[in-house]
Amino acid sequence: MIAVQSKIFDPGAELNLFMKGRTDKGAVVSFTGHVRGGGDVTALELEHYPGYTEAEIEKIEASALLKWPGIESRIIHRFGKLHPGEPIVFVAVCAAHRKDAFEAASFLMDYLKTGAPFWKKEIRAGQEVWIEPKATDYAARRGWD
Amino acid sequence: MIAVQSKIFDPGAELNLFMKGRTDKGAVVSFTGHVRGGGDVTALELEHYPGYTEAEIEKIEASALLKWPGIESRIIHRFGKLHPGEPIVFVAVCAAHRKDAFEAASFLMDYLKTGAPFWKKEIRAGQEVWIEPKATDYAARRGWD
Amino acid sequence: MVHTIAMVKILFLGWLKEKAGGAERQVDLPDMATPEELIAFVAQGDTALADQLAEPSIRIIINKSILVDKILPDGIEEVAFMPPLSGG
Amino acid sequence: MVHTIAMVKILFLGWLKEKAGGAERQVDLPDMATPEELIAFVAQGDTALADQLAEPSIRIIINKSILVDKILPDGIEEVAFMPPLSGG
Repeated sequence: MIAVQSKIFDPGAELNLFMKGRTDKGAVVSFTGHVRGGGDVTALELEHYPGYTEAEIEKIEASALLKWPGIESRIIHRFGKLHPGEPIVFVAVCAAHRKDAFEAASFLMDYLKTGAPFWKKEIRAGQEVWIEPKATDYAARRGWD
Repeated sequence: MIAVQSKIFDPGAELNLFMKGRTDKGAVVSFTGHVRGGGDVTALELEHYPGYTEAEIEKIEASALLKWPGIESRIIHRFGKLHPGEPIVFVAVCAAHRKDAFEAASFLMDYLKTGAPFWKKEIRAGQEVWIEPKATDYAARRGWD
Repeated sequence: MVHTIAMVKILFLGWLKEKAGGAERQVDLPDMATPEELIAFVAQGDTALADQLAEPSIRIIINKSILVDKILPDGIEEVAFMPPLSGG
Repeated sequence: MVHTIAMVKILFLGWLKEKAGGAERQVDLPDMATPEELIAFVAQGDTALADQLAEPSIRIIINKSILVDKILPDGIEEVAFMPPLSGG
């Protein structure tokens, strides 16, 4: 199940909500990505393409469900203006075995990092810089081929 | 930081507490293990050796901090009588890069699964069965050597 | 074949909006066959923009599906020009 | 060498408590040199228990540290017999 939203979310509440009433799959892995603080970036601006972005993320989720049958997953991704410390992305996977949960969550993040249709700019000291995935992100994705 | 406790905990609240005030490390991975439900196991009973169990878990945590410098981690492990659906173990790792957070959390779980001094019995239909780590748990641990 | 003109939404995603002077336009799109014709029509004589839109790194999305053919589909309602993703 | 007797806590962890008939005992432990002597003393003539405690899979923990030597350390305050872990 996916959500693409501008609204801030609460990672802990999302983790608990995801697991509510699920006693059959004992292993849960979550990933939360936050806007890094401490540097000179004052904000991040994420643009998405409504309809297309959701559809592409659903394809990524579907390929994880195919690769690790029996898992369930939750993906939340924000767009709009985000500030240091705020959560951007949340991925949770539950599975009967922890290996599947770890692998599928890691796979989802590697694919989102390179394949989710977002365009991102950093605002630093009034200057705007459009950013692209890093070489390490592409390498991480190729690791699953 | 570790806690070995009989008291139930709230995974979402622990995840948020762990990240509170941390804006320098943007990537957080959590693992929660729950007592599996749906089978004939009515309860799990975990015994620990106070003092020794904590010290051994601290050694496991220390080896992760050495292997992935700069990460921070939180480990909570319960003992006593646990019922289906309840959380047993919680591991959270935050890092500057998601790869480190995923790997360190997975490493911690693989080592806890085989090396944490707990003795566990399943109570099924009034019968008590002592359990040992599975072959897959030992294989997962060897994967890090 | 009857030539028709359709009201179509054109979107410039990411930094392309800065090159195109806007994120979104409504245009009366005449019937056309190829992506090259589409780009020429959209650029309206702005050759820098036309060259930019024709670069292989720019994907064309029609009705929310990536265009992989060299021929435009029928029933175009929305066209988006998509620069390389930043990723999630 | 002066022989002393110390009040020592003996723990049987996990399923060993079922073999030993209890999880914990306090004993007056006389001075002794080897794990074999310790096991014989603790088993108090119960040869099945003595054999069980002597198995290589059973670790002896003295003052919360695993005994790796074939000689007992000085200053024993607590001895735990530890069967294979179930893990976390």
